[in-house]
Amino acid sequence: MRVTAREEYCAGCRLCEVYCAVSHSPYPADPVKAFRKSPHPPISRVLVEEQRPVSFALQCRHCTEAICVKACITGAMYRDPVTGAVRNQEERCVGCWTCILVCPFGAIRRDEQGKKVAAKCDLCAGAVEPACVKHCPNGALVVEGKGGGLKCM
Amino acid sequence: MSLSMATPAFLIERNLDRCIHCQVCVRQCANEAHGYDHEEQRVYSDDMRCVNCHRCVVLCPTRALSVRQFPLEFRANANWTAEVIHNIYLQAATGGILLTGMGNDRPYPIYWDHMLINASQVTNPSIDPLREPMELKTFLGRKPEKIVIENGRLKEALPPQLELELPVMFSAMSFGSISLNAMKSLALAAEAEGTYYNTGEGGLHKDLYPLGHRTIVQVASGRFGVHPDYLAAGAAIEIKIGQGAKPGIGGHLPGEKVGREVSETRMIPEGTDALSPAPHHDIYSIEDLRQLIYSLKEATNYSKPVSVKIAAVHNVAAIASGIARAGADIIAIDGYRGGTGATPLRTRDHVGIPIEFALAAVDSRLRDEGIRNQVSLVVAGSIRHSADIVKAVALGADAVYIGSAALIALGCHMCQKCYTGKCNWGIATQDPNLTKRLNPEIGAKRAANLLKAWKHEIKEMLGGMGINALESLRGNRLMLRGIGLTDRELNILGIKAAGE
Amino acid sequence: MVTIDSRGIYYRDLNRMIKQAINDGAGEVVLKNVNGQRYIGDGLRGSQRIVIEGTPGNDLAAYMDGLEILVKGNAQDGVANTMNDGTVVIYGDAGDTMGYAMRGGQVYVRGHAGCRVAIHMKEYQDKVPLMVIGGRAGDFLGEYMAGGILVVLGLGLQPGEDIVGDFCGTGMHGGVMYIRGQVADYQLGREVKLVSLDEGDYQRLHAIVQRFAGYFRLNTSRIMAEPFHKLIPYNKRPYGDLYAKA
Amino acid sequence: MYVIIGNSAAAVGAVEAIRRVDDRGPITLIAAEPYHTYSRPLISYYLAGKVTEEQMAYRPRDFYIQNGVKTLLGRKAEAVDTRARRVVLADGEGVAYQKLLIATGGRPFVPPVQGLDKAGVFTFTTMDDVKAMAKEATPGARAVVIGAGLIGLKAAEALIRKGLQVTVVELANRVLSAILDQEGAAIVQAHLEKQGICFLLNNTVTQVTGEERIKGVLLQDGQELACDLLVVAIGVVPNTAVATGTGIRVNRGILVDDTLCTSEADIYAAGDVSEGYDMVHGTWRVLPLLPNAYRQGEVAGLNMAGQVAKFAGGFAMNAIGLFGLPILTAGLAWPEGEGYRVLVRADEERQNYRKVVLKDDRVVGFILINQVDRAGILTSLIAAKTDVCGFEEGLLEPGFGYVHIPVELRHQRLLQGVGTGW
Amino acid sequence: MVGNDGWARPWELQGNHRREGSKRIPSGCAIAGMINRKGRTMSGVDAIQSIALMHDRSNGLGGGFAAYGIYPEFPEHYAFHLFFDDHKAREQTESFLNQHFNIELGGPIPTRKVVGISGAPLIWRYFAKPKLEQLRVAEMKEDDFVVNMVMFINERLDGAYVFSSGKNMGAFKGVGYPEDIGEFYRLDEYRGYIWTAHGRFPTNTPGWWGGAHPFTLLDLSVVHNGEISSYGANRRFLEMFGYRCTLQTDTEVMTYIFDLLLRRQGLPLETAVKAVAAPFWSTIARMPQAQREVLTAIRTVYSSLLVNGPFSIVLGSSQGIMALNDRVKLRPLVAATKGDLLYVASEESAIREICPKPERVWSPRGGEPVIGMLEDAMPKAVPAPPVTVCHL
Repeated sequence: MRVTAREEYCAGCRLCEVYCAVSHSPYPADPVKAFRKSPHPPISRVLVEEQRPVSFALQCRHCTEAICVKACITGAMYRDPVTGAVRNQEERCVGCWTCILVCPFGAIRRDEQGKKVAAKCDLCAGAVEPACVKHCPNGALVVEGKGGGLKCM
Repeated sequence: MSLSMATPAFLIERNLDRCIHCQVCVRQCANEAHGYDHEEQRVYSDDMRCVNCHRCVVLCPTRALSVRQFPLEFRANANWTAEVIHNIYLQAATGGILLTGMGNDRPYPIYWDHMLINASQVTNPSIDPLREPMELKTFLGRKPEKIVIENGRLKEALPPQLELELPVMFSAMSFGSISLNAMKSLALAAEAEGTYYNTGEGGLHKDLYPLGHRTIVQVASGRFGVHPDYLAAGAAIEIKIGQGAKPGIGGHLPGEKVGREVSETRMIPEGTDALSPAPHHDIYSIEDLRQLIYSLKEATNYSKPVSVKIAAVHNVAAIASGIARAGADIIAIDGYRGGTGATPLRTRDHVGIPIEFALAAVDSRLRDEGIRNQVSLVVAGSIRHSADIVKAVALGADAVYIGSAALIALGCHMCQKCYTGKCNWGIATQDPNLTKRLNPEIGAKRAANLLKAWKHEIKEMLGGMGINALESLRGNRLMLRGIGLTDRELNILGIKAAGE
Repeated sequence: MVTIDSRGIYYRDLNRMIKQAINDGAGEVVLKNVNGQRYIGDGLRGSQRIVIEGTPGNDLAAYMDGLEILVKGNAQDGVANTMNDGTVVIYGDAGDTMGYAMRGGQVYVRGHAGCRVAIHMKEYQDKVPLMVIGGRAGDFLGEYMAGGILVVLGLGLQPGEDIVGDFCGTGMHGGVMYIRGQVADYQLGREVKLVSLDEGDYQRLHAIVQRFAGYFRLNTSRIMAEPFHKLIPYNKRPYGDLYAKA
Repeated sequence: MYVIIGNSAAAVGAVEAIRRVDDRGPITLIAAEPYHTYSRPLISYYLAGKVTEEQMAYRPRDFYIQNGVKTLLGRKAEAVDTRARRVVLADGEGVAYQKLLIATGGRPFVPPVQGLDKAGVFTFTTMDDVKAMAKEATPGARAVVIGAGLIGLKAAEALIRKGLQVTVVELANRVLSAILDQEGAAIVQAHLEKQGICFLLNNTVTQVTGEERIKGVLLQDGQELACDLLVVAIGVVPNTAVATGTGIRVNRGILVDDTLCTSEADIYAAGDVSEGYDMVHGTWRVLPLLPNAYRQGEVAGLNMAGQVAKFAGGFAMNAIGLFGLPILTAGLAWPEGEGYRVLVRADEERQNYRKVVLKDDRVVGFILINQVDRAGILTSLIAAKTDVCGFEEGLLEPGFGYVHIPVELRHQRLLQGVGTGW
Repeated sequence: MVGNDGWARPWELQGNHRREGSKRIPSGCAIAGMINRKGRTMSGVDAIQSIALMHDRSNGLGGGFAAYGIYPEFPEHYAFHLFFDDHKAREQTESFLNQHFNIELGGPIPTRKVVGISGAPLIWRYFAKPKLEQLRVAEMKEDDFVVNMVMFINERLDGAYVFSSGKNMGAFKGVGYPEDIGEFYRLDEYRGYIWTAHGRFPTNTPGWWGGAHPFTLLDLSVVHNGEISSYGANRRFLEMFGYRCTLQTDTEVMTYIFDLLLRRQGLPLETAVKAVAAPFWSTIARMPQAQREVLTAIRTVYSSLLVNGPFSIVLGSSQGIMALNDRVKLRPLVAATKGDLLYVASEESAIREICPKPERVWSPRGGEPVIGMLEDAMPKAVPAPPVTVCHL
């Protein structure tokens, strides 16, 4: 499973980023608090690329043969055998950025606001629909392939 | 001129307690009414640029925004209103024609709202449309005077007809005035709900050829995109003579809207103005219209109904009669509230007549002359909801065209700035940054939902009248009563007053 | 080749016969005794030839896409209306509104043409319509013209007779006119200007006139010996400043 | 019966691969170090106190149990008896194998310098190394690090963080000479100097002074530095000892084919001990990097378990952060010879450095300093040998991303995968 | 009118569409005209054939002809052609006519049964001269007197309508395709030196014969194609001169304009044409001063007679014909000559149908009249002073 952008419908509003950040903040239901109460604005795991008029959101492809998992020096990065989601155990991550170096999609972000960790899409673990998909005003993000992700390498 | 008399029309209110400076508003405002101050790390607004399209308000994740009329007032003056004064300032500064978009917004009476629909009580039964059959199917096209059956077969096949599952079609809106995604939304919705959409005079985009059977292709004075494949692709051909929002004048699609796709579809070079002359230069009289109608029939081997669309003007009844006699199979009449992408303000607001009167007059005239059955009558010009449709059909329409209502379903917020090409809802624009804001799958769903909802409502109202087939309502003016109308208006509408 | 004596045949029947002949594989259809039958060639596509002897009716070759039509006589109004491609050759005069919204193909008229000719003629990609009028043209020539090439040769003018009428090129915003002779300023629309031809123009024109002369057995160099003027629009946005911009 | 010698990334890769295919076949894992598999690169983090020993586990504690692996930890494999198909341990015990993987990694290269046997001299590759060093790295102590490579600088960073005075001695003319060019190295060096590290370039230690314990070092240029602690971090060499005396062919590392099989049937080698195919250089060579080690181990494991898998090659790549300054590099970053084009955007003041090396319109290497986001896209362009004609100028954008890549290629990659064939 | 549901249907009560005049009816058309300038007569067959070729320009709701020189036996009598709804109307009208005219001969106009022609009224004609004492009482010139009588009948006598009132000429018209109308009136049996013809495409069906073209007044006849946008301005100006535009058709207005300018004000035809199809001010500005002053005077004095909007007309009179387009030529018009013959028509093919090899064929410019006068036609009569038309 992964979230795919249909760039022809991406309005470039970046609400996906806003809601991704909110849902990964301590106040996942309250955007105002999420942004105003945290010492740092929460970091989004979705990244909207834009070069007008093209724009699209990009997040982890949840590769089946995820190079980030293979390359991770600490073993923090792993692929959930049940959901297929590639996730980062942030408590084990040391922020060495090897995953940044190898992810062919550039889908992993550096979160340096607290402890340095690699921040990436976790498909809003447990949610029926990831926050970015749910809040995209134009259906430009879709959940695809309940079975697995891409073979990235 | 260094001094500008311009003042903001709208005031953007930002609740700073709720604003998270996420810049969604900044990114979404094509008019640049919102900006981000990197030094201060906060968003700000420029009221002057706001057109009140609500895009920012709707998308703001924290509901921090609101827009209202700018509170600046002139000394109270019922005659020299602020609008009049501002328009003079603008014309004094530019020397230009005032433009606007969408339909007439003046407070003229809305006659739909002065008609009431009948319902059955006791003496004849109402019908429950949820359980019982309720037919809305409508055929548009010329009907022969009579049918001849030989050996159990029709001697002559019925002339070509459009088959509608409900008496509503999407009216002509060109690719150019609206985006391809808007076009696709309507085309897909028409396909889903069994009705038709109309190319306007913008040609038929290649992506829409597969939906040709749901397309009414228009031939207008600019003849944009008109070629044999185009004519062959449509289910019907509509000759556009006039439009309710701008009766008697042509249209200019500015060159900046003629990008690659529009250029390909209209078959004109990129960046050229697409000028639609006020008249068809081959039609200066009614027999010329006949000549054009038949040239189109000849070119398509008499396989498609030909519609003629006119604006509702003073002698609309006589004109309609002439059109029927000129060989048109469908007459579409667009009332003075009809919308448009761009029109001179004064023309929009002061030319034409209400569709309610035009419809009543035309239907009566055609019946008087015994030719009502030869031609189908489609009315347009601010059909807002299903009750308007029921009233239109009762007055005599076969079907209605909806334009503004369809666009509102797609997200239009009626800011009337279509002509700027900066439609923040991706509808009336060709800016690729904006057109992609309208996902045609969503658009199609919404437009189809609107039709579905109206279909249910029409059925409910029909059931209430004890009618289970739309044709029994058509021209059935007994089902209408007027309220708050003068005798003369009642006469023109051909209906009795409530209580009579 | 199929020959049809058109005398007294209603246009609808005549056109059906023409279409039938073409469907049956005729490469050339000769219509004799045509007088006033409308819509000949309308919407037809292909590379066939129709030869018309007589005076065809209005809207000849409308929406046509590829055929060649030769008119051995005068043509009436509406020739090549919204024509997409093909060739129309008229050995006599042509009426009003010829080439309205014509998008491609070629029209050659040996004689004069009426009013409102080449209105809204337009070009698109490889389609560049060409119209050559041997004699004079009436008022509103090339009104709203958006593309294509229009040549007026002024052959056989009476002394003092104007080669084009008034309001020539009104609203023109694309394409080019080549006029063999003088056009007074007052005859021009406000959106166009007269300029000199360059070498490229003459080469282009020579080829066009040669084709024209070929159809009518005329002498190219004699036609080319007279000076031409070139009419072009000031810009492709003639009415850009008409509206108030906030 | 699978036997794996080694307990690092390649070994883990092999275990995970074998278990994907064969969930029963007994696996025995032999390692000289007595520890559960841990992440070697984390030793500098450990030294700096950023991670605990517990957090250094490369896989969860129960990893081998869950995967049904019998571990022989702290037991050094001494030799391989290829005829008898068994591994001989240092204690004489033999472990029979049907498929054997040699994943013994590298060992620190120690130059022939007098006095390196004194106390206070360390190498910096193993848990034991760092544990020993941690005991002696006390605030205020003077440390000398030989080698301004990845290991040396990480050690230096950790020592600074622990409050030591650190001098780095480097034979080359710049820091990180294996991965950085002059310009990039200058930025890094300046950054490190700001944190208090002293550099002595074009220089090296010729002698260690002191008695039992180190007192100082003598440098090539004659200088003498007093020091309490010396870290030898010149590099690592393949730890091929176990192959000695077998028929397994060894160059610098163990030679393998693209299935990671050595010259001996059923014996595989992976990771730093072997020579892998460098797709940028087009040669086989040692690629001492963790990602490569894992992937080689994985390929070896698959082949051992009966699948046919091939290692398409790798190339040098490094991610290193020094006092918050990230440096990401890959491939050929300072090419020599004809046919290369170098694109550079530098802003020394902001410590931003971006360099992309092209050959035949393909990216063959890059250096990113500070603005390193989305470096993996560049890495993947190297791996996929993508023709970058048409979007070259985007490569230097700090925000270089898919939006700069032509739409067809973008869609192909985002929707169908990158298909680098690594 | 009451529906069978028992209540009035007001929209059916609003006006009598059966007769023109209650509503303005725009119409499009085909026109044709021909003259032998030597005054030699032609059979009506040519006119029928010519207009018949343009069948598709009309819609079967009107056709008509005007023919000059058809009553050589009554050259000095007014030939009144009338439609009667019934004999009561006829009797009433005849008694009115007898009161004011000496009727030489009267009777039904001969017709034949034609498929496609139905609902014909009673169609009679009378050859008559005004009674001299009546002229004296009215203090009127003869032609004004006749005009007044015609207008009185048309406006006041129910069920009667004079559709032709000239000398040695006549209009023949009705509801149907023109070729059928010609057949109906047996025009093959008439010979005239001028014929004009009309096929009508009205934008509704009055079903009333009087609405067909030509519209005539005395010997002036007009067939017309197009729609006049200036109708309201033209009409209100004419009404100041006593004209009653009872039919509300463009043709009627056009006829009155020429009647006013030519007969009553005695302007030369060329001048009248400049009033109706006035040159643009920009064109006038380029003229020599004297001419500029004349044109400026015409355009300012007769500004309300500028006929705006597309039209082409053929004006017939006993002296000749004049065909004219609006000043920007929005309606088709083709002219041709052969020997003494001048032809005009909406389409060239309509001319070629009866004159396959004309010597000259041309398309007149907008506002440029095509005039064909009898060779021996006298210059137009001396202008008569304006008269007051008595209100009947």
